[in-house]
Amino acid sequence: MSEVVATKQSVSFILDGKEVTGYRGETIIQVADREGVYIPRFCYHERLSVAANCRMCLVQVNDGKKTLPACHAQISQDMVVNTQSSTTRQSQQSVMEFLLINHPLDCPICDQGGQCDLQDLAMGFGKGVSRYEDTKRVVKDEDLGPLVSADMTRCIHCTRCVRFGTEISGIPDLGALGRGEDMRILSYLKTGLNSEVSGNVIDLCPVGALTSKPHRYRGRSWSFTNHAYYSAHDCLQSHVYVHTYKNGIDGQDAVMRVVPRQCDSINQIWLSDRDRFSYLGLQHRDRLTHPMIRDGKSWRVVDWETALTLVSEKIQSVIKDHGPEQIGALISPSTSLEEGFIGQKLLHTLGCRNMDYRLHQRDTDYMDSAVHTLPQEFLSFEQLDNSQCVVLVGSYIRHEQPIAGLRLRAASLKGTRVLSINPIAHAWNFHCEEEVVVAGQDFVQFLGACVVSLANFGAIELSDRWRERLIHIDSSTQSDRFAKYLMQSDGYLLLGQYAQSHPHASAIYKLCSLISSVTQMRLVMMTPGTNSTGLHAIGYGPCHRVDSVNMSTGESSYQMIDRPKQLYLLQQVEPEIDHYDPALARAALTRAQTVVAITSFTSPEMLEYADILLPAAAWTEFSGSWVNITGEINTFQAIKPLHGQSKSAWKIYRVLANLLKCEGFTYHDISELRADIPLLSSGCLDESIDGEVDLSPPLPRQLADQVVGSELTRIGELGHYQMDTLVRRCDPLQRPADKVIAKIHPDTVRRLGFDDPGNDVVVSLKQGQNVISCPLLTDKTIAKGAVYCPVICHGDSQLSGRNDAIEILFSEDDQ
Amino acid sequence: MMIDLVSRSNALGELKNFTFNFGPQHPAAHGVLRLVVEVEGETVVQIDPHIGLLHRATEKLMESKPFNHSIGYMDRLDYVSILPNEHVYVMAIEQLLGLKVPKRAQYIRVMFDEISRILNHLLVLGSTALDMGALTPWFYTFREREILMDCYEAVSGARMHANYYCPGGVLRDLPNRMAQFEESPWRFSSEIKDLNAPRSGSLLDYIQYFTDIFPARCDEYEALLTDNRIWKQRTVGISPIDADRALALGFTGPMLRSTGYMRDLRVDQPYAVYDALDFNIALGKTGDCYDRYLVRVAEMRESNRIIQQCVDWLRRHKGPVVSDHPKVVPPTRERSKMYMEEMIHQFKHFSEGYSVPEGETYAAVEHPKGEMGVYMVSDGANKPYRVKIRAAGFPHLQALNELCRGHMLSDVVVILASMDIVFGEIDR
Amino acid sequence: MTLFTLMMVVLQIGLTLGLVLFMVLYLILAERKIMGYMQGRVGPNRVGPLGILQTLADGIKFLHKEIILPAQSDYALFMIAPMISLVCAFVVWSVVPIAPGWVLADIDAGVVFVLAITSLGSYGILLGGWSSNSKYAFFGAIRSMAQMISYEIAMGFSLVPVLMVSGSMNLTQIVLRQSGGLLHWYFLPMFPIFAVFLISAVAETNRAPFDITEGETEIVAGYQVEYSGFIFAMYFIAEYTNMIFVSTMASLFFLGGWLSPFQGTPYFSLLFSWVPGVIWLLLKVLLFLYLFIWIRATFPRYRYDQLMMIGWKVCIPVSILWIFVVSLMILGGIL
Amino acid sequence: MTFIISLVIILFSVSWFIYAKSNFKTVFFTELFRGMLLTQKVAHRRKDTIQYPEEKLPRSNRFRGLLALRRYPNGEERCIGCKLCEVTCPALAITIETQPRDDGTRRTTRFDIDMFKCINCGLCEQACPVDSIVSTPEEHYVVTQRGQNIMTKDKLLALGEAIEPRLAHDRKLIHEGDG
Repeated sequence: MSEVVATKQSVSFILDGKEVTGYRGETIIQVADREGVYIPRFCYHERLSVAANCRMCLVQVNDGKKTLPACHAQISQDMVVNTQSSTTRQSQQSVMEFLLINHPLDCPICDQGGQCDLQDLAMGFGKGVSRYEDTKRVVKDEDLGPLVSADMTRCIHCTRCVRFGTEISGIPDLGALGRGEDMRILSYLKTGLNSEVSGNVIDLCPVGALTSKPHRYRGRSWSFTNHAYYSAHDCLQSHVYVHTYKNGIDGQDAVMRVVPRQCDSINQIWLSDRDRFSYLGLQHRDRLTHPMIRDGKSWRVVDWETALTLVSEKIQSVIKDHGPEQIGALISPSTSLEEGFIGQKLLHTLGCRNMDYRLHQRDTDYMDSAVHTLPQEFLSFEQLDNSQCVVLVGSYIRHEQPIAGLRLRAASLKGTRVLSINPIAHAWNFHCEEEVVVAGQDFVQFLGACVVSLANFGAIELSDRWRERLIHIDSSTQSDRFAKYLMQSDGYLLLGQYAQSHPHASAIYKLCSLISSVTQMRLVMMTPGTNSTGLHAIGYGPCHRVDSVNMSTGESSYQMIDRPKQLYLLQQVEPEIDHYDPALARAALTRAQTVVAITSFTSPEMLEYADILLPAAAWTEFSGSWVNITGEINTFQAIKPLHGQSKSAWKIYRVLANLLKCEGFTYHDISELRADIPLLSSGCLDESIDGEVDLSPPLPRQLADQVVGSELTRIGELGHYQMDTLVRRCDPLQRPADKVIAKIHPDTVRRLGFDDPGNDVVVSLKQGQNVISCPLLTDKTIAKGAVYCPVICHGDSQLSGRNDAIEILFSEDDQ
Repeated sequence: MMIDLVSRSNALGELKNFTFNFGPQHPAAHGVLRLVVEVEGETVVQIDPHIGLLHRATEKLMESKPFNHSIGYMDRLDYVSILPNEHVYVMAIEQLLGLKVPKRAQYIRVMFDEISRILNHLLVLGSTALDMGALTPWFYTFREREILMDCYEAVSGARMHANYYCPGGVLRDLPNRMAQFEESPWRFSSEIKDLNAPRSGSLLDYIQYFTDIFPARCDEYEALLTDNRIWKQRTVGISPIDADRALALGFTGPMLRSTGYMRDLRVDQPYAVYDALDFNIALGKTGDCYDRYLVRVAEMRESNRIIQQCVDWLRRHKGPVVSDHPKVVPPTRERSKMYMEEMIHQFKHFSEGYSVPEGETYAAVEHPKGEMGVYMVSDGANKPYRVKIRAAGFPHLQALNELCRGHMLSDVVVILASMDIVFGEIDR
Repeated sequence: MTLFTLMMVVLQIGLTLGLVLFMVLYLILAERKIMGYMQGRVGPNRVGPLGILQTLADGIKFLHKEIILPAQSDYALFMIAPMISLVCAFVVWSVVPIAPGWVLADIDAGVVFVLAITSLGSYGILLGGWSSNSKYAFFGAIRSMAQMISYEIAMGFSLVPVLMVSGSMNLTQIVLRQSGGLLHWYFLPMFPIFAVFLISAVAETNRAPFDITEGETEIVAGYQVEYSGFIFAMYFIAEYTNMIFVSTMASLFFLGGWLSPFQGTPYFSLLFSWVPGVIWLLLKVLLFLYLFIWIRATFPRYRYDQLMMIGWKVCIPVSILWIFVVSLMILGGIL
Repeated sequence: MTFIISLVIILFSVSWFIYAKSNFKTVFFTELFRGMLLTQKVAHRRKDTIQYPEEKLPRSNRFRGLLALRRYPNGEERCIGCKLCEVTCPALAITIETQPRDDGTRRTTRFDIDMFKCINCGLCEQACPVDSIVSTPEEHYVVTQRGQNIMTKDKLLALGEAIEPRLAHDRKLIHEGDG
């Protein structure tokens, strides 16, 4: 993020007696870093702007008496830079001495000890002997929230954290107040850190002023073992290092912390809080350690053999009594390729086609018609950086893929125009060129309007079928503006969580595909979970291509719940939250004869509906492969011993297959399994994404008719710290704000015929038979005609479909 | 003829030499040596030493730890003469760092090196006699070793594994007072007073006391052994070796000097302050066990003289005992609690250690057993890239077969004892 | 033989054995204490006052210890061997007079009996070493046999002049022939023989510096390496019994047995006339025992071949030579 | 006859005398007697035996025995869980787990020293920034059951409390350069 844009005019100069070449506009430290000459620094960071306020990087230039900050001084032809001269050394020592004057003698209790830049540079460049006798400054600490702990007495005012807030995350939580001795770093509004990437200041802080609060006082960097791994909470699969500690917690190997692993194509050096802190859930009390089976109302711990034998008996009896179509499998979109493959193979062998990982989607037709074909392109952050326009369709990218949000912000700062079509006017941390806030029932219409506008501008020649369907949709000024951007620029259409879980996702997808096919915009679905792309690529799902012509179809996740089955197989999911229609899912599961859950965690609800619980390896405990949104296949090894008696899910499937006497399940280790997966053995995704998406699917005759016959639709967002079983159990990430609160636009209230009810009103929300009551806030960011009510499991009462129609019932007193 | 031979061997069975294991648990194996001895009657035909039973991968361990953590491992190499082991290791680090060691520290080091030499030779003497069935010299030598171990303890806090030298000098200065015997129901108070008399002053006084009585104590060992006909019959002419062969086998120390070859690193390449001290080197003639014994006794008397000179010097000169290089030597406890720089250096010194400039070096000292060397390669990190230890005893043990062949089983014990084998350093 | 005489004999045997065992008990303690003193330490001093119950405690400990039978050893021989040693060590005492008439069996061929039984005792060691099925024990047994045979000869030869001079093989007679004071004892005219006898005695009892059969730093413990518990204690007791026995023999043969050294000296003989002969004998025995311990505390051990050399090349020639010298002395009437 | 015998004896004696004079030592075992004299002499000297346990060898106050954890005079444990001793321990004998205590200070929840691994090198004591872990003069400890080799935090603190006066005294002496 250097402010100085390097031009490509080369400049040569002498660095420590060696002639080196840089480009005009580069600073000394940039060239020195490239040449392998280390210049000490605190405030300088290659991804942040230059502040030059720590003065640690002073170097002697042209034998002058006065030394220059290497992070700020630009190179010039034939200058002589000396990083080793006595003058340089002296200034480094003096700066070091000043920096340490006010530093408390905290090393022994400071979590940064051992990985602290201040220590390292004091060792390498300081004098080693102190002369300062006076009192030291003490700064009162501030509560920065549950993730980052502040010990501001240790702060050396490098302002890296401040610059991160203003430049990278775009959420300036922290700032510097005061000057000189009185300068303090604090959060302006005493609100703590609220950004979804706030943990990065821990990495940036060169001293121990900002440290990880969950990790506080729990270990030393030197005693950890460093493992390369991938984070599991979004489709980016950020590269991370997982630090484990032998005998760390209660004598067991434990994950002590997660830090980013540099990867320029994905997360650069950043990491979202979700990825950084979700490891805390691994030790949660909900963790399942033993196989358990239901014994009437109570649960009994059994051994694996008993549990799996029981499962196989149940499956056989269901097949015998009701046929294999009475089995349904719901798995997490984060399931690895190996597990997905073997699970699918087992179900196919049993004759069952009901399997799905798209729990959050109701309308999956567009994907089912494209089996073995990825219905989208891959995202390339390099292209994103250079694209002219990005359209967010139903996506709150900041929460859904925080790192992608950072990259998008970086791109927008470089000139990319961002447009958004969302049911909520989100708090973007970048400039949003055009923002359309429409409720669910108008969502498809607006996209249709864009197509109409495009057609009006002549960018697209609509076929008769399309024309027929768009006949009642008119272009608006907004859709015209959108269409102009779409026509003129190249970039991405990003389909987010809302767009995918919209009841008419197929329509949205078709329209976007249409737009994408006639413009330079590439359509990318920001899939939920970690491995949706991969699971789709290996053909996991209800539709299975038997040969090039015939397709055998089962039921999708929504259908499986809609038409209850006798036996459900759950893997790492809690349908009472994860499913599109939680209430329906819960009812179906409760009614089912048998529910087998392969899971790492239990929940009270699961203990009610499940019959057999099989403990599965959680994140960091299993080996596997994932495909991320950029099309990379990330294969990884388990780095932590299994918790309790849990087993890798693929092994559970394999033993189950053996017990069911299925052929072809002789895998002894995961490498044999991998050899069986075409995607992994070829290591290439290209083949499977070949082929055209059929753009003429059955859509309703008139898109305008798709409006759900209700005045209100729900925006049933699944919170970004709720989106999988592990994150849900990371206590520090769960904030009070995640309580159920319904929000509504004040105009909507008025339109419903009520006065603005204020903020403290408790209302009843009703979807079909399901009613809940919760406080209602009025919020102008919510689209008119929509009620924001997030998906949270709260006891017995639960709402139904996430984005379906909803009724709002004010209690009698208020009317 | 052929047929005859075959039939004879059939009649008698195949004639084979008697083979048995000497060790690894054997009273005279000096640790965990296992010798596979092949004898004809009692005459040794072949000896095959099997080593490695005490292997602790010291060199590898050193490569996995910061420099200053490994000093304690050096103690455990030759655990009979501890401080010279440390000396050679810290010397290697100092050479790589180019660190200057204060004079007083060097005198202390030399003094304790020589104390270790006496400790070592006393043990060899006692154990050689013990191996030959003379029980008493063992107790006499241990009587004196006790005094020296007290010196070890007084200065470092441990009677054996001192961990006392550090790069840049020694950890602490010599103590000004010695621990005293306490009243006990077993002794009269006058007796306690007698016992405490030599301990009433500083450590230097106590060492002085030792050097005063030690020559007479040497006479006692010699009265028991040197002229004793049984001792002489057991040692004279046992495993003689000439200088050339000894050199070829890599002998050093008393093993080499007993052949009459003059080689002593204290004179040949003086380190520390040996060039400022006056002492003689004892040489033997035939290189047999008796000469080795005589050389060692003479060396002890010379060491005693060196210690006297060191005590003398140390009494007259005060000063720092450790270099003031802040990056290598940890700060004092008081300063590290008061000042930030020192705090950081204390923290980093004990957690990460210090980085030693890239380079390689070989340091060697005249260890009581011979030339003890450390070859150290640093790649600029805080851990050595490679440490190779030249243990003096290793080449000696290699020659065991050659030295023992033709002698009797009882001589094997004597030869082994006279070689002064310690498995800590051989197996490493 | 009446019942009374039988009982008396049994009583006498019991008394003798008891006395010997008592002496063994305290010889062991004395050895440890004296050696300790000579090595600048105090020896056992914790069990009982001044440690006087130490050996008893050790004995009880041995009784409690497990007897470990080595695999593939000859169990019967392994158990019998220490018994042979112990029985032989006790049986010889039957002919030993401790005062005129105080003897269990005053037989005329006492010396022959002694020589025969002590030779038999070495079978215990041989069998023990052989049956252990251990290489070290085997070495010990071989060494022991060679040593026993060599020194039996030297010892036998060294007794010949004594028999010549005394003209009897009855031990009581041999002592009585020496009566007449210190100068009449045989050690003076037969000093080299006396020395040879002492050396042989040390060697016969496997004491330092001739303890090559045990050679604990070479062959670990020789023939007894595999023995533990009370069968080990049997060897131990036998060894110390033998030690006392050879000391008694030396006193009887060369130092006039129970005779007072002041016999025939005016005044002194009167002065010490009240001292019973047993005390004199005891004093002489203790003298030898102390010498044994003292030597052990001072000298290294000889090598096997050196030991044989001393036996064959020094002791036997000297004793043969002195047979001639003594003959000459007898011829010359000096004796 | 008597004459001849006397002559033989005299001749024998003379030749013996001549031989013995030149080989005095060999013949009369003088060097052996010297040795025996020495051992006899030593037997009369004062003995070097220390009557343990009633008396003990003098222990230097630098002695590095069993490790202990100290407390401040006000009863607060000194250890702040900085883990410097753990990292500096060459034998990896120390295992520490830390957590914030309720008052927000950094404290250990587990402080185990495996006495089987400890090599008594004293580095932990040198490393400790708060004089918490110390080598005590306590050299006598026995382990009779599996697991007793682990000195837990409670045991270490108890030992420190038991001998705190001596520890404080020794530290004062060392501080004054007198120890």
